[in-house]
Parts: sequence; C-alpha cells; structure tokens
Amino acid sequence: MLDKTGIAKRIAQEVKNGMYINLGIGIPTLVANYIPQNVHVVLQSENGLLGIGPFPKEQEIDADLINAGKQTVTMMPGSALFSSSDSFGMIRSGKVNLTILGAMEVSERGDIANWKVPGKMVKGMGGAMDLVASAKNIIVAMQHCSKEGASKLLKNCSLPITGLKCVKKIVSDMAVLDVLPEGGFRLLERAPGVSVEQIKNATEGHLLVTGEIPEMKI
Amino acid sequence: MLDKTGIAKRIAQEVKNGMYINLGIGIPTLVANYIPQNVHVVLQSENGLLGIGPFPKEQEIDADLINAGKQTVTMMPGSALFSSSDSFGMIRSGKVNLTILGAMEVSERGDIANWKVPGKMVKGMGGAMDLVASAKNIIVAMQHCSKEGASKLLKNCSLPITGLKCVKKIVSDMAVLDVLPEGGFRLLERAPGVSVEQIKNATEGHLLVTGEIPEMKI
Amino acid sequence: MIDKRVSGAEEAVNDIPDHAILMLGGFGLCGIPENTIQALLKKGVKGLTCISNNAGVDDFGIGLLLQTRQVKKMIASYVGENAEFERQLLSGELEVELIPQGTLAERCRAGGAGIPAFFTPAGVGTEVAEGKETRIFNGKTYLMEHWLRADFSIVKAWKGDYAGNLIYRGTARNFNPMMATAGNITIAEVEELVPPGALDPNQIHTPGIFVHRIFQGKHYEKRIEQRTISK
Amino acid sequence: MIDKRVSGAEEAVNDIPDHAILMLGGFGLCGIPENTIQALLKKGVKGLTCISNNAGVDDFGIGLLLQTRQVKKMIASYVGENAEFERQLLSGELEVELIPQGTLAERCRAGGAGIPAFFTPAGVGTEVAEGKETRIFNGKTYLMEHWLRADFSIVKAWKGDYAGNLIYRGTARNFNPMMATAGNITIAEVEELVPPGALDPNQIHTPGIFVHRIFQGKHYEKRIEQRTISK
Repeated sequence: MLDKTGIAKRIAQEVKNGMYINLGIGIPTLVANYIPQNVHVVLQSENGLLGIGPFPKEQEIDADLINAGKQTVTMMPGSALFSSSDSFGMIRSGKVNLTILGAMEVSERGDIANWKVPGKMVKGMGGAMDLVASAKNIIVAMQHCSKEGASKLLKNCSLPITGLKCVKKIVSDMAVLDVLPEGGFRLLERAPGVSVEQIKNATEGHLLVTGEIPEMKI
Repeated sequence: MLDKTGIAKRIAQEVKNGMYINLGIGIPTLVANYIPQNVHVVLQSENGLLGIGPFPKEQEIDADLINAGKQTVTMMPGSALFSSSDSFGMIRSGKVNLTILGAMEVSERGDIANWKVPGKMVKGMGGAMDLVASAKNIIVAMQHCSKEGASKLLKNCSLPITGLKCVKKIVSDMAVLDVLPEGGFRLLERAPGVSVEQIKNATEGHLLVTGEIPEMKI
Repeated sequence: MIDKRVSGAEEAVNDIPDHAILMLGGFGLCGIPENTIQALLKKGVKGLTCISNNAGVDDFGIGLLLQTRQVKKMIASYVGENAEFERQLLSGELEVELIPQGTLAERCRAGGAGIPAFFTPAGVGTEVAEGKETRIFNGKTYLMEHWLRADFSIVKAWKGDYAGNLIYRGTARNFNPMMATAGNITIAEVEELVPPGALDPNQIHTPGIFVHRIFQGKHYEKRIEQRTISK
Repeated sequence: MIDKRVSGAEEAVNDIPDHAILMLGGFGLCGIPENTIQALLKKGVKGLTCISNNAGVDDFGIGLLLQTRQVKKMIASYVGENAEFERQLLSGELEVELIPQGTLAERCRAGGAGIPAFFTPAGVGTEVAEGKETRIFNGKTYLMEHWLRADFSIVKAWKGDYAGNLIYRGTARNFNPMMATAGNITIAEVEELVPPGALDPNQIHTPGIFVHRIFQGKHYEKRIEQRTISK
C-alpha cells in the first residue's frame, strides 16, 4: 500500500515535458516535489498565477503571493499573474493540460465526487467543478477504500457529484487504473505488495484485468 | 444653417462635468475642441484608450497610439490602455455616459442608420452597433436633409438600421431636437436664421413644436 | 481627469444602506479591502448580501461582519473557514449560495461587461445545474449562467491614482478586477494613492472609468492564512 | 519555464496549411503582425480565412495577402480601406462576413475563455440579427453569439519572453490579447524578446500559456494611416 508520498511520486511519473498543470490541495500539491528536474512544466494556481515556485524562505514570505490552498508561495522566472476570470478562462479553454486532484469517490464512468458530504458542513466547491468540467486530462489521487474498508471506486457515486465522465486516470494507495471511455476501471499497476485479488475486492465498480499486472516502480 | 463646426460647438454644450464620452468619426471628433476647460471629461476610444489627448506634435507622433479613426493621438494624465474586449465591456455595461456619433438617417422612434448604403461599397459597422445598442445617452450629429433636399429625420429609416430606439437627441445643421420616448421629434432650438417653418418642411417624421422655439446660442 | 478621491473608508461607505448587495474582492484573506470592511463594521449597516469568493476567518475579513450579524446572505465559492459562519448557517440565520469559482469569476466579469448570460461547462450534472437551462455546443453540455452585479463593489488594489486607475500586486489581484467592473458604485482602497500621470497607462489593471471612489487605506495587516515556508 | 522560441517568422508559419482559419491581431495598421504576414506572403499559403478587425490597406497588412489572392474569406468589423479588396468583393472572389466590433472582440475572448456562446445587445433589430436567437433579459433584447476560434492566431506584442509572456504597448494592444487566447496554435512576434525573469509578472498582458511560438520580428515599419498633428 502506498502512503501519500508514494501516490504523489507515482503521479509525478505521469507528468510530461511542456505541460501546464493545476494541482489540487493535499496529495496533488505534493506531486510538485517529485517532478524530475529535466521535465519542464509550469504549475498553475487558479487564483491567478502561472509558474508557482517552492514555498518561500522565511524572509521571502509575501502576503500578496499565495496558491489556491492559501499557502504562501514564490514565483518561477517567466511567471505571469492574472485575474481569476482570466485564470478560469485558461482552464475552460483547455490550455491547462493536466489537472491532478483528490476525490472521495469515482464512478466507473469517470464521474467524480469530491466537494460535499451530506450532513457534514458544506464548505463549497471552490474551483473543482470548473476544473473537472474543463480539463482534458484529469488524474485523481485517492484512497482506494474508506477507513471502514468500503470501496471508493464505485459503479455510481453515492456522494453529490462534482463532475460527470471526466476522470481519465486514478492513482490510489493500491493501484493505477485508467477509466475507460466506454466505462470501467482498467487495472494498470499494483502498489508494491498489493495483489490483483486485493484490488478486485477493493473495487466495487467494473474492474478490467487483462494479462500480467506489473507492480509500480517508484 | 450651422456648418460642421457649429454643430460640434452646439453639441459641446451638452457635455457635463464628470462624463466619459465616446466620440465617433467626423463632426463628433470636432466636439472635443469646444468642451470648456472647466468641464472635466474623459474621452474613450473604443480601440482601447481612456483619456484621449490632443493630436501630437510632429516629434510626439507614436504609431502605437491611435484613436478609433486611426488618427495619431496623445494621452492625458490619468489615462488607461486596455484591450478591445475590455473596451466594449465598458461600453456595453453603460460606463461610457455619452456617445456622440454621426447618422445618415434617424427615425421618429430613435432608430439610427449610419453604416450601410445598399448598392455602395459596404465598409462595415465597426463599433457603431455596439455603441448604439449600449449607450444610455446618444446624441447624433447630422445634416437635416440630403443634398437633394430630402429629409433625413424620417418616420422610418429607409437605409439598413444600425440600432433601434436609441437616439435621444439630434443636433443638425438646422435644429436641436429630442427624440421622445413615445416617438416623435420635439423641436428645442433653431439654428441661427432658420425658421420653424423651414424645419417643419425639412422633417418628414412627426415633429412636435410647442411654444416659442429659441434660436441656438453658440 | 475626473477626480474620484474621497477622504477615507468612512466617507466611501457613507451611503451604503441596509440590505445592500455588495461585492468584496479577495481570495481567502489575500487582496481583501481591510479598511472598508472596518468602516462597514463601524457603520453597522445590516442585512447585507455579500458576494465574495470566501467569507474570511472568525476574526478577519468578512468574518468580522458575520460576528456582528451584519450579513444576511453569502454568495461564495468556498466558505466555512470559521466557526461562527458554520453556527449561523446551521441555525438558519445565514443564507448561503455556493457557486463554482470560475463561474463566480465569469458572472462578475459578465456583469461588468454588459453580458447578461453565457454558457459554461462547470457544474453540468451536479446540484449546481438544478433549475438551469442546459445546451449542447459541439457535443458538450453547458449551463446557462447569468451576470452578477452589485449595488456597491468594494475592491483593494496596490496602487491607484486620483482618476481611479488601479494596479494590483501578486495574487492579490484575484476577483478584484472583475468585481470593480460590476458595481453600480465601485469603492477602491489602495495601499498607495498617487496623482494622475504617476502610473504607466500601459500597466493599469482596472481603468478608472469603473471606480467611483478611491482612498488610501490607513493600515494593512495582510494576514496570512497558511504560512508555509521552505528551509 | 517552457521555452516557446522559434527561429523566426518562417519557422513560425511553416505548418500553416492552405484553407487554415487565422486570427490576426491589430486595429487598422496599429499592432499588426508585420513580420508574420510577410512570411505568409512568402510561403504562398492559399484559401485562408482571416479573422481580423480590419483588412489592411492596398500595400500593407492583410492587404498584401489580398493582392496575392491568398485570402478566401475575411471576417472583420470594418474593411475596404483598399481598392483591391473592393474589386475582389464585388467580383465575388472574396467572401466577407462583417461583425460588430465589440461582438468580434467578445467572440474571440469567448473562444479563449471556453465560453461557447453569450448574449450581447449589439445588432438587435439589424441585418446582423438575421437567423440568430434573441432573448430578453430585464426587458432588453439580446442576441446570442458564438465563440470564435482559430487554427492559428497571429499576434504582435511589444515585449515578450521565452515563456511566451507578452506585453503590448499603447493602443497596439487592441485585439491581440483576445486573439492570443483563441488560437489552437498561437504565434507571437515581438519587438523585443527577453529571457524569462526579465518581465515583471505583474505587468504581463498575455500569459505564456496561450502562446506556442515566439520570435523577435526583424523589422517594424509601423505604418501610420492618419498622420494627424497639432501645431
């Protein structure tokens, strides 16, 4: 089973040279730490920044420079600042090549639920609905099962939906899976020490297993 | 009868302190020359400038600084530059208080025709349709009649329309007239030496004349 | 040049009535109109509808106006960084309308650009789509969304001039530029107020035509929500 | 940083095929991509659809591409500053679609902002409204207009960096920013190309994400159409 760092490391392998990437809060933010030096990408923050740099040193902290998670950040050379409407303009028009975000549930058709749990305080969707409705390539970082062992890769999402048919790939603590255009999860890789059988048992939605399933290389 | 300068001078009297004004090509552009010094206004150019200044001196000419008539201009202190989409944003949202433009014909309901003469080369509407559809206050500078003596203040426009029910006031070479909300031209002032009878004869649309009609003071 | 200066925050908010619809710029606590919020607090105006991406924290930003129960309704994309907000929401004292962040940004932009409605893919198939017109363009489904406008828009910029031209700094820009365009009356507070001619016309983010009142804020705390550093 | 540099105009237009849909920035002859137009001329690509506010003059700007009959269709708001244009239009060699200037600007902006359609008041009751859906909002009638997108957008900026960030100058900005966002491939030519870090991120007009190819133009004539001076 992967820990959060493991999931982030595995997702970093999906990052290709020349990509503009939006990273959600949580595990997705960690991905930035594991992108190889020779892979040139630009990180977008939907509050209005292209070119997020590392967290600042103490003396560099600037209250006017935060990411979408409200964390203080720095800018890389070649950065650009813009308004939130321009920011979501570039998201909706598909200029952001890759969106990496967390999920509470994903359905076998690629529906995602990650903004609301009925009965719990609703904090709002932020930019998640815009991102999932617009991104051409969405990778989800998530736990395969709840603490109680219930699958989060479902036939149908039980929680309120954030977006329909949008997730392309999932990296969970147990596996890497594609969401097939015709529906269904195709198992691509197993986490170290996790068996295909365990993944089958942890996946409620339709799981497609063909041939030998390799173990992830992290 | 007023000449072009006379029309421009009379329109300048309609300009009030604090206005943002868009001036069309031709006579409207001349209006800027006759706005009193103590009346503070800002001239908008729809290609992307707020704060048009006088034409440049020879040594100030800048190819990157033109007005919507493609004439070289200067900027006043406190100017701002922006894109054409931002420019028409401020026009559509009614932030430009006054639009002054020329017309070939105006109907008694305030319809305006000023962009196309069938059979003649069509050059395009430029920003005229956006301006007339959006401005809250439109003053038209025009000739009352054609060279052949036919009225241009009509029951219905004969030329293709630029916009419906938008003209609020007309300053022609013969008269100042309001376009009434319920339809009809209300005569407000006569040009020097022009009689009410002459204006009646030159106006095809419904003309409302009540009481003594004063001569313009220019 | 049309001079937009007022003496300060108190004069700027002087005519804001109870039940006014306000837009307030900022993302989290970044780029929020701190001084004007203080003036609203002091004035005690009630029953406000606040359109803002967030609702501040318990003791800063719009959170302050929640403490004093001056807010009747919040229209936002992400809220609930504070306990008082949650209490009022659960008790039914506070109405909340949640809007996807990009849709919120675009609706404000539309309000200031004279576009009464537009189509966006955000929220299709979700609760957000309930009761809304959908339409398919090029095989993809979109929702029709309407413009948002405010009685008063309250924004915060880095620099401004007497003519109301504004320049923002860093990610403190966020919702401020669109909200500045969508107010019937727009109030701008700035860190530095300069005479016309001092700002490069080419670098203006918000042209002065959108701003009706401008003043230099007395004090900026610029509180940071997530102070993350690297060693 | 993602490096967008190409060697020059010829490389930038190398893969533009016949019958491509192009957007070209500029208003009149102000802010037009002079060098890229020369490269298109040299390449001899034919059957182009050109979306641009104007069509140049007889011997400059898009007028040059009209002389060589490389343009099949013009989509513009104001044309006909040149005799060859008029001849081709009247003879039926050239198709022309005229769009109100603000609608053209907004359609390009919508293309780059992922908004497939929106409502505008411009053109209601005119020829422009023929065949278009109308709708009433708050008692006023609006037309539904669709986004415009291009196979290649060609823009001209004052300064740019290797990452594709652009800064325009004066009223040479005009249509360039929206068109830059609406191209499947966007080509930017600049007067000065600088390394990343040389431009203030706060002053960027077009973020580099929208630009795919950038180069420094060899020569700028910057012809003036109406040379008006005051004594």
